[in-house]
Amino acid sequence: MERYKSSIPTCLYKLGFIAVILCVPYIIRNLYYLHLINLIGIYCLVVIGLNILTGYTGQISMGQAGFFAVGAYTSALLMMKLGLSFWVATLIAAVVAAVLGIIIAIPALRLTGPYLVMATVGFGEIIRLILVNWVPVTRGAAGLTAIPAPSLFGFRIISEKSFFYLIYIVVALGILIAVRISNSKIGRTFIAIREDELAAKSMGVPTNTYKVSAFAISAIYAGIAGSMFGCFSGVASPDAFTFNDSVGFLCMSIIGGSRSIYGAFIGSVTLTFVSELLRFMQLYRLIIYGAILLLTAILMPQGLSGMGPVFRKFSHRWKGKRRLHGNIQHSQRKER
Amino acid sequence: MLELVDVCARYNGTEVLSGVSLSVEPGKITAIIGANGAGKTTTLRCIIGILRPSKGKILWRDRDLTALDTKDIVKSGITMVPEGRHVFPHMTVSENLDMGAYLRRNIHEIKKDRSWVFELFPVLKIRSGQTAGTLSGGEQQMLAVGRALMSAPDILLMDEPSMGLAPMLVDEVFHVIHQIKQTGKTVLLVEQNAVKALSIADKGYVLELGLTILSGTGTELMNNPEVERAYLGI
Amino acid sequence: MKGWDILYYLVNGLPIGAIYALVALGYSLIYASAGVLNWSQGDMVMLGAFIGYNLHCLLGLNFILALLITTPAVACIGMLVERIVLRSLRKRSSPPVNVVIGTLGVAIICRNLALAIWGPDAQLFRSPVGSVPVEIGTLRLFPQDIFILILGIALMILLQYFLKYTREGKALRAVAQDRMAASLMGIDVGKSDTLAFAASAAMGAVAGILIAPLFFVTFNMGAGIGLKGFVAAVVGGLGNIPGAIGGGFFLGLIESFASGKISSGYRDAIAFTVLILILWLKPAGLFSKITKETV
Amino acid sequence: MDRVRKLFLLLFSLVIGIALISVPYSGSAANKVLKIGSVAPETGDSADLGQAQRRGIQMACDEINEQGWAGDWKLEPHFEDDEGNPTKAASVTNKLIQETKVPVIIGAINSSCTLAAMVHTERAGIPQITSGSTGASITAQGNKWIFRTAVNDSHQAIALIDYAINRLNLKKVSTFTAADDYGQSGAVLLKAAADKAGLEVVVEATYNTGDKDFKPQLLLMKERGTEAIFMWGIYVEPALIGNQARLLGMDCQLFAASGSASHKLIELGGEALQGMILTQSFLPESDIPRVKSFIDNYNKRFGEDPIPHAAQPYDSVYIIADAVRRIDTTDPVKLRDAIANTSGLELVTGSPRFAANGDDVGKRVLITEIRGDAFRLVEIAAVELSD
Amino acid sequence: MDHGEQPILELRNISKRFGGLKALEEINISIETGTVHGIIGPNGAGKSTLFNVITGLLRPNSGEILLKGNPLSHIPPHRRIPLGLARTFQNIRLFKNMTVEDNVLVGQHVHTPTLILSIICGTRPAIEWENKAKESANTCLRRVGLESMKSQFARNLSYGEQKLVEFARALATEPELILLDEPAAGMNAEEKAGLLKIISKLRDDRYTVVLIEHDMRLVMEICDQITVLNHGKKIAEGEPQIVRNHPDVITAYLGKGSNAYAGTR
Repeated sequence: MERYKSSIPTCLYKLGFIAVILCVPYIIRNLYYLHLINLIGIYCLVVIGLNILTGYTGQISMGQAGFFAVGAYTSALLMMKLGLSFWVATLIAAVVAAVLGIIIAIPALRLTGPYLVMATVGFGEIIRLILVNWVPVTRGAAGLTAIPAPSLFGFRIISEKSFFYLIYIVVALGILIAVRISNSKIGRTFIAIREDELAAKSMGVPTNTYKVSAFAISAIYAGIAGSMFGCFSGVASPDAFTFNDSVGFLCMSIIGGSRSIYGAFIGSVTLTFVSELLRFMQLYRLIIYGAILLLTAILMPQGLSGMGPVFRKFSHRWKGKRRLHGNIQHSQRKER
Repeated sequence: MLELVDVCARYNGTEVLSGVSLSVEPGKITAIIGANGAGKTTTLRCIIGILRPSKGKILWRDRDLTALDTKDIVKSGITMVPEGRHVFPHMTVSENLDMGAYLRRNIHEIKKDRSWVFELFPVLKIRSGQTAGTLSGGEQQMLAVGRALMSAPDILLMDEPSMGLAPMLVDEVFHVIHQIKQTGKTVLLVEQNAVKALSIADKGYVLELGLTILSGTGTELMNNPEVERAYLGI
Repeated sequence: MKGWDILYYLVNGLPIGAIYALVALGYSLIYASAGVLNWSQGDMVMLGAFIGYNLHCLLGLNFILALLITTPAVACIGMLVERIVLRSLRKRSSPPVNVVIGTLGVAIICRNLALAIWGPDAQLFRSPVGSVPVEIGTLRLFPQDIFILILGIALMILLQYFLKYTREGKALRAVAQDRMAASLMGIDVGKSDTLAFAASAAMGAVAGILIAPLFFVTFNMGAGIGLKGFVAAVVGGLGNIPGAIGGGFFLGLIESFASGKISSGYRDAIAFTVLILILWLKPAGLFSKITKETV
Repeated sequence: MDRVRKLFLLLFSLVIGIALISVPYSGSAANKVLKIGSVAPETGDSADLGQAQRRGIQMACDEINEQGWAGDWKLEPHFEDDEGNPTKAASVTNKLIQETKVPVIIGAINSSCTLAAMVHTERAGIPQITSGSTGASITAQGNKWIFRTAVNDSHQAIALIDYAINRLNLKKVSTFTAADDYGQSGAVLLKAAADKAGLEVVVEATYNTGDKDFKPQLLLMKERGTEAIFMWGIYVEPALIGNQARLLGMDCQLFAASGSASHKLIELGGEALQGMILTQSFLPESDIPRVKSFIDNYNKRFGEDPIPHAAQPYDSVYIIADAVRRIDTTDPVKLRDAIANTSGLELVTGSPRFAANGDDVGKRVLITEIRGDAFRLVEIAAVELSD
Repeated sequence: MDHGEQPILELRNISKRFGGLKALEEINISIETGTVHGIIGPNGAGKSTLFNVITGLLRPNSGEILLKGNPLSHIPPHRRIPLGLARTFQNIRLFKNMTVEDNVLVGQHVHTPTLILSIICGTRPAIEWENKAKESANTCLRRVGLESMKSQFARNLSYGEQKLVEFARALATEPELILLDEPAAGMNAEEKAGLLKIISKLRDDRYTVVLIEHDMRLVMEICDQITVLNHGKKIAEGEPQIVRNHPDVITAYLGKGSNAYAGTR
């Protein structure tokens, strides 16, 4: 981002954008929407991590809720049992999640495609079952209650509005770091591994180290998000970290466009709002929801964030500039 | 009987064929030779419909094949023995042969052809219960040819049948090709091994960089120094 | 009792293993032919159970007749999924994960459609073979379990027969082994995909009807069993037919032993741990040979 | 250029999102309308319970409106689906409070969902009645906005254990409980009650909801010579457990709590469950007119017998209506106090009275037995219902 | 050990079997620094296998590989890159959904430190290293004449251009020895001429190039030494003129003359 020579209009865009973000809690007085927006922020963090893992490095994870849960439970337990502050607890939660990420990454190193999917699904389920059954620590299915609110300089973050600032500062940081990573050598190497692991290896890339790091990074994002989620909702129970939630994260990632950091935000906004907007349909809500998933998967192979070029192409067409890009069109039929 | 008119094809965005013309006469062996990367295999892929030509016509009994699907092309009497054999590794030899006869319904005829194939390749008969993956390279090549013959094709396209085979087996393969021809089948043969190919071919075409640069009878070409040049870059 | 113990868990794990195997076969068959994961496989089980319930329990149709009607009906749904979802995705050359999301969409639609039609309650599907156990020594075998095993294994044999001896079945196998060569044989590979989806859905439907008396029939029964079937298929080696069967029984047995011998609460966790460890040692599944990528 | 476009896209999606959800809500403008929010899992794994709650609430509201039971007040139920997911439960609770502007909420059913929802009702100062969650932690937090009309599990556990000791003379028993909030709290309560009464618990097994094969656990119980199995969970698994126990040749006494009490249990369990003992708070075959008319109406309307998860929300609506009738306002604070002071109501599941922590201590605990295709009353438990 | 110029790469008795198939049999090759060495042979001769053995993607069944006198056998593939070994692939293995520049930057991987904290904080060292890497990537691209294409996606380039990008990517690893697997395949005459120029420029700069190629004209023109493989065995070695006229080579390429069927025609 630094290397990018900001011209004045871009600067204005950025400032304006930040200003709009800062004003959101004042524009949206309805706490329900603010609540959703906060949730979106938390989801966004998880999905950013997932995008780095799935979109960039090409390792599909259907167990992201596991890391999310680990983050939530670790920090909540640390805060409740040891009286640690939110910030320290979050840090430790991130570390614990990262360690778990590395542990699951080791068997995952040798796995690809459906085999990796199975391993990650298994991981998520194992975590959930531990949460349900390890009653003395996790308090079982009912979960942890009365998770303390974070406080900053004596100011307790408890209202939706204050959570908004907490969450979105973290989200902004998360996006910033993710964008920096993705624009750096590390991000490049991740993509190289996704595109052709063998070629990357032949360029001297220690692919295993990078694959493990991708897992760790995604786990850290999910862990931090989980920690905030625990405080934000005040309760943490295994019901909030099921396989369906993992799948939900993956859907957000795919629908937003897993190969873009901003796609994470677009995806979490879209799916959260779609599922809330459909509430008036009552029982038929999920049918429509399923149909939307299906159609998005079919119609937008690159997710919503991949739609940019398509829009541009259309606008070019409207402008009569039918300038087709070099070699996009060659179709290779039936290549085995 | 089969005629290619100025066929061009692109693969991965690059023009691989930039004007291949040739004609195959019934009952004869026609060989396409040329160095690696000359576009021999691509030519066959175009004929069988795995690749769609970007330009040109492929006429088979006055019918244009360029718009047809592979399965319809196969139905119309063309079969290909693919490069690298591509036998079904987990199927037995006899199942592989059955797959060759997939489009045929007449059990009696199939039976007849099967025993003919076994006659042609006695080793397949011995191995008929074995899975194809356990066969040696030469045996797999025999199987691939036998499988193609099971579809009772009017024309057999063969892509590098000698590739990766020990010299002794190469001789055997060419012997078989010659035998096939003698049963009245038409063969279009793509080979790197120019001398071998030309020695049994009635007619040959030399491809270089996606273009047919030479044609003639087998002996003509064999004695043509241009062929050596095309291969060895002298 | 001790010696019988092991035998008991063995016997207990087999019927459920057979069901897992049936579902796993569905995943494997589709993966072999079309190279994709069909995440709606579990909901085919649910649809099978519900349609069977409707025919057998509500309309009072004979069990066999209900089975014979249900199976093709669900097979048609499977075909529809292939035609609508897979073909469209293929046309746009979407990444494989989009197939997962797309078929997941189908699963969600099926599940909630079933909820809207049949309601949230569990429905009773009476076992067609009664419930008087057969006693062998101290072992007690349950007629429905035996029925599941027999019908399940019969179906597996039928599938093997179909794949081995019928023209279409052989074509399906050929496509699975070498798509290009299969098309050279004149096989319509697209049709073979459709067939694979239909056969998979049909097997799911039979599994659904078979477990209905044990599981009852609920709109969300597909989720759990679909996941288990997927796991079984992966552990056996996706695309590997004997592997899927082996994986199914293996999973059934692990579950039986884990819940009896270690902890019922952690049963699935134990099963998953074992399976992840297996994948670590054999990344392409228990029953397949490792093939290394070459340049 | 790319970055600008992305930022723009971001902004754009945000604006669209806000615009879409800011569609003005058209609430009914009539005066004297009492909106009641309902949070329950109408889809998802416990959809049966959620839909039962919906039916119970809908029926109660219709009855009250028809009969003018709440004076001029018209009841208007608003149903939201939490899918059994606490995150969704929090969202919809927020939606009900912020957008629908309900002064009171009934829900949720899964304890985890109720706990998540409570955070928001407490923050907004809205009374919440849970008629489905039995988790101990719900009323143990000092949250004064929560009330519980679900049966008190502790009383049920004590009643069941007492019955096992005093009437059946059992010595060795096993517990077999669901690994969910309901089952886990039941397991603890059963164990505590058994220990206190000196009953030996030989096996404490659990199962995950959705499990179908319980034979391994049952076999262990058989091995240890258990004389009775105490189950705690929704009706599906106990029906299966009963069946499988019989198939294994175990003829031990079966016990279960009100969570399993549904006609579906008898239907699914069939012969195997004859003689099973359950605690309940109301009995479909009851002679009490209030109960009888509820069951008749429910049956007429929905074509099935009500389960506790329908009856308790039904009662909850009456409790709310009664409170509003008394204070003639929907001010949440006053409403809360009015609910807390409920007394003298004769409802389907008893005569509600709320303890300081919000638990309903006015519930009946009936000990019933499955005989034929119905529950028969055996006795009314003499459990000490303390405040 | 001869004390003259040590060969940069030395293969000693390399054998590689796949099951029963002998892909390489007792191969001895020694490659001098600063030369262009061609490896030719008909399809299936074992040329690509040889490359895979050298780069470590395949482990030889027997034999030894020495790079600048140091044995390579137990060094994993990705660790061989810093030692000065780079390669291209027969079937282009570019990172198709990355820009040309990024592709080449991945080649720089081992020569830039991974400063995680600096990257996250966006501090100077990371930016400087990035700029430095970009600069040398551009140098590599300039070498192959593709600097103007650097912001294109690799997948949108023509086949020949993609080959060149792969070449540039290999150059970016700052190798001393470059293995090119059929660099000219799929190139048109013009591109081939360009390729020739690039390779000879590299030779002038004291790079060592080993190439597998089917285009004989190109091989004959550029190579200092040629090794001919057939059926996994070395059948000839030497300067182009010698190899070209070697009878075994001609037989290997054109096939053995056999008139077995001439009479029956």
